[in-house]
Amino acid sequence: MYSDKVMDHFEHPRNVGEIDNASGSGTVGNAKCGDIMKMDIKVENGVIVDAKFKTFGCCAAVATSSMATEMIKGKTIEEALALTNKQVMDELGGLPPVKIHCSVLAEESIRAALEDYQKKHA
Amino acid sequence: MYSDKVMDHFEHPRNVGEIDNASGSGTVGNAKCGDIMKMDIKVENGVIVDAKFKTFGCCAAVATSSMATEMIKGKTIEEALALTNKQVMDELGGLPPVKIHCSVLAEESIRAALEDYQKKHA
Amino acid sequence: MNHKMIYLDNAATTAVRPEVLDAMLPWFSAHYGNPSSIHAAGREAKIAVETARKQVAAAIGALPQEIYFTGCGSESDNWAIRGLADVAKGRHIITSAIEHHAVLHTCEYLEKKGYEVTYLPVDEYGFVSPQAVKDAIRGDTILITVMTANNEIGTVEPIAEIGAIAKEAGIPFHTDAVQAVGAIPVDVNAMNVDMLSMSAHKLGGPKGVGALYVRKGLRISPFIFGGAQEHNRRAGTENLASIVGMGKAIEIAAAELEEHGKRLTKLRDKLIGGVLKTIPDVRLNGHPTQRLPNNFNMCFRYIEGESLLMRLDLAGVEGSSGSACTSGSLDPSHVLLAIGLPHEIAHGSLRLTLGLDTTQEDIDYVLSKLPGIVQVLRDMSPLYHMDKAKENA
Amino acid sequence: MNHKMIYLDNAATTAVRPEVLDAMLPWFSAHYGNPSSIHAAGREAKIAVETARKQVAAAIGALPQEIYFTGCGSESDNWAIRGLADVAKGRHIITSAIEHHAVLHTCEYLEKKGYEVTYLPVDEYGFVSPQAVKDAIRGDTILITVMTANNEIGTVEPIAEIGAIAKEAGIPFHTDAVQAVGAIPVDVNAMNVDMLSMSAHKLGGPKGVGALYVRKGLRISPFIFGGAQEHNRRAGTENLASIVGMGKAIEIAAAELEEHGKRLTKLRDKLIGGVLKTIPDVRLNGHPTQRLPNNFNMCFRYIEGESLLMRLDLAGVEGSSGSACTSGSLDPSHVLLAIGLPHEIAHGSLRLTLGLDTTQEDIDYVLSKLPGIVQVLRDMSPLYHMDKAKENA
Ligand SMILES: Cc1ncc(COP(=O)(O)O)c(C=O)c1O
Ligand SMILES: Cc1ncc(COP(=O)(O)O)c(C=O)c1O
Repeated sequence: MYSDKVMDHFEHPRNVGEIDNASGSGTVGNAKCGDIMKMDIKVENGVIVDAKFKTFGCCAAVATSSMATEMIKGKTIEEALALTNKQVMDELGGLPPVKIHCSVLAEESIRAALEDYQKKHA
Repeated sequence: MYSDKVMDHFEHPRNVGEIDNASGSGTVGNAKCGDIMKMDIKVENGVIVDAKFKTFGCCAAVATSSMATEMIKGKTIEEALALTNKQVMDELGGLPPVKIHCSVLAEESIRAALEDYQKKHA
Repeated sequence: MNHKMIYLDNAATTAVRPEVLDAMLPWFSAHYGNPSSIHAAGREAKIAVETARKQVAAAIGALPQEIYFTGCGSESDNWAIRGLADVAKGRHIITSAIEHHAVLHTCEYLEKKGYEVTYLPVDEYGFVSPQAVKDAIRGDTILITVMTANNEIGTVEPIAEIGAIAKEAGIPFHTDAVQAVGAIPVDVNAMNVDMLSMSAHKLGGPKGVGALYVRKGLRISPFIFGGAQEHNRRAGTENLASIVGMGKAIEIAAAELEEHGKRLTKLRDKLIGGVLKTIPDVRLNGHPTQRLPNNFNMCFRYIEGESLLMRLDLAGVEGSSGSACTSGSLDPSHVLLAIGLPHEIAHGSLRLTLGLDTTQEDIDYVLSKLPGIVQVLRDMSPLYHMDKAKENA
Repeated sequence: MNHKMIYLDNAATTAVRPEVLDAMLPWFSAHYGNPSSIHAAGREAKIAVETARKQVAAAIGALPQEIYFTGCGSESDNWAIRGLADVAKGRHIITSAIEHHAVLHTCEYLEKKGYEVTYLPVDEYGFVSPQAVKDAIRGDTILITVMTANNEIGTVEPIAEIGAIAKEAGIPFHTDAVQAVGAIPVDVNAMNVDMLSMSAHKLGGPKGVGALYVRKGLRISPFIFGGAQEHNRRAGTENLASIVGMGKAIEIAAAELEEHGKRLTKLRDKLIGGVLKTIPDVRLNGHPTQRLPNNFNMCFRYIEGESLLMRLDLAGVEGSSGSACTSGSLDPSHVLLAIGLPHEIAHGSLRLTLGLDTTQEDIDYVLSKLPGIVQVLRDMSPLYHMDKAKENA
């Protein structure tokens, strides 16, 4: 059902945690639906130098969070804003159809963190 | 489904055939329903000394015909008239419920032959 | 018994092929996960079910997602007809007089619920006329259901032509292909069918598992409500081992179809020819060539089918009959009556259906025994006596 | 994987017991007659089916002729409810909010057809109140259907009391005993039930075969129309080998019920006790003692069930969860919501259901692994973080 890459990111999620004094931070989803993602980013000179997440959710939610943090590190704000959940899924080798909705949260949480950053630095 | 005794009478039916110059003779059932029995009897001094049958019908019909001929041989007219299909069935070790209607023909054909005899000798 | 039994009742059910049983065995006690479970055991079970779905789809030219596993061929028939009726707007159904009871009794049930059903007659060979189907179509016709091949007399119906008519009229077309799949070429697109019923135990698979093909886009109600199995359309924990067996059996049957069909056709024709040559007062039921490769069905005048069967059984040959007494009902086979046989002749029918392991020797054996058995029964029959007396008069 | 898998999902499905598989094996390829055929092969198949029918009847205190074999537990549920509704005069049905989907979705279907259904609430343990059943009865109530034991939280319902109420009111009473038969004592007369659903694969038998008990004299419509199988009430060639397996499995399960139940209860309580002792923020679902001997169901706050399951799976333990994500739906288990859990807690449920081969060591292993896995997931959870921050504030 899940690809090896999904399972790898689920079993060994990259960048779990929080960033003290994060440049931007966003939480999306809600516990009622069974998925919450919190994303912290650290931005230096317009580039995302660190990203950490916490996720309450299923295997697909954890893996996409993990993969998404990996993908945005080193990207500029503009590049990161252009990241889609489709790209994250592709990078994970795909997800079962019923799980696609879980992957949307990764894109949304990054956007939320970036917006938070932009608001603070506007 | 059938008792050993039914199978024995089916496989080796007793008294198949016809009696030349029978004292009485009766045919019951009809081909449309899948069962016809013809019974010939020879009566001497009020006693059935021989009985022969021909049957178009299933295993149960053949076996009850065969058994019935055996049972009436040596009986008086009155005794033979008192024979029921239940007795024939019991003597055969029973029949499956869906086959009971087939056994009725044996009793009926004996009655028909006896009535024929009585008519001729009335 | 001093010799092996010769099983010639393969239209009733077949043995599970050894390769099929081998394929099934791991899925009972070793790998027994519920395909709906998300753990490893569940996931491997799911893959096994999906593999079988592909095998079934491939055998009839369908897509895997158009195949739904069921509990038997009868369930497939019931589901197709009632599932469609449940969501359709009109109330008229067209079928034939020689369908299997799974179709006929379902139609009769729907009649009680207010539907109208046209039971098309068949000709002396058992053919449904495509033109008659066309003429029966009304504005409120919701479904046409005609079997691919008849289970008693083996007649293969002109399904592609009926399918084309249904398609042109825009009416969903179901076919009961329980006897056809694995026996003759079946392709849902070539045949223009929208639903098609199958059953594993007729083609070397296990009993208790069937499938319904439902063309993509056709909406029917679920038949069994419950869990989300079978894309939410047929609830119940998947019949894992049996589904695996059905996939394997249909795959093998499809691969061997041509070779196997040729071999059986030869044996069948030898059997029919042999009986026609050696036994008088017989009649072949069904069409001489447009019939299932393994189907022999003849009537033996003056004798009753069950007696014939039982005597054959005692001689080591297992077959079946359309006589009333074999079914425990009062009337002989509705199929034999539909092709115009009088009751008394229909009672004397014998069906022998050949299988994978039927040999030349088996056929020779039957041909050596049958004339004697028929004669014994005829000698015992008052009808034979009366008729022959008339002839000689 | 460096150790064997520990299968704790026996409520989803069980392995076929070796003795059961042995009993089934002859009926696939060696003895494969159609029980409706009258030849020798058919007759021996018929006897095998009737033997199994007696075994099933004996296990629940019924008469053999009150047992009808079906294709699965879901079919039994669908048939009981729709078969009764089809012939009954009224239009009101009483059921509970925690039934299996095979019952609930069938009731919902009937609602669309104009029936009215009362879904009785349950208390925090999942108990249906007999008094509530009584109060819900109306003049047009045609059926009461309440499950014997719940498949998720294991709660055993007061069926005998509900049965007595139904009997007094003269309303047919159906119970879904799919999880109960073979696990706890079940007797149709002591429980006053008129119909009872079973499924073989929950008790050491094969998947794809079930049975419905229908009390003598109770009239319901057939569900699958066709041949005259199962006293004319359930068509379809009998699922021979599986029926034999079901008979054997239920016979063994009934014989071992007490001993087996005691052993499992001990293990279950050890597991529940161990978790309560070592992991904070957990909740036992269902009643502490009025539950199936093999059922563990707990919620782990702050974490989501599928993640928990997958981590357990990686650690070699196979279980299930009522989280939305495990079912592919958006809502967590209707049962957990019905006992009053908020969504976010219901998402974090874990069900472990013990089986025949579950050992003390298996339980110890789970207890050794679970705390660490829960902690990893909690450390990853934003909810845990927020709540703990609040607590410390
Ligand atoms: C309580 C209950 N009822 C019905 C069913 C359905 O049984 P089956 O999967 O055999 O259709 C199940 C199991 O899935 C169950 O646990
Ligand atoms: C033409 C046809 N349709 C339907 C069926 C029913 O199949 P099953 O016995 O698997 O329910 C059969 C066989 O019995 C059949 O021959």
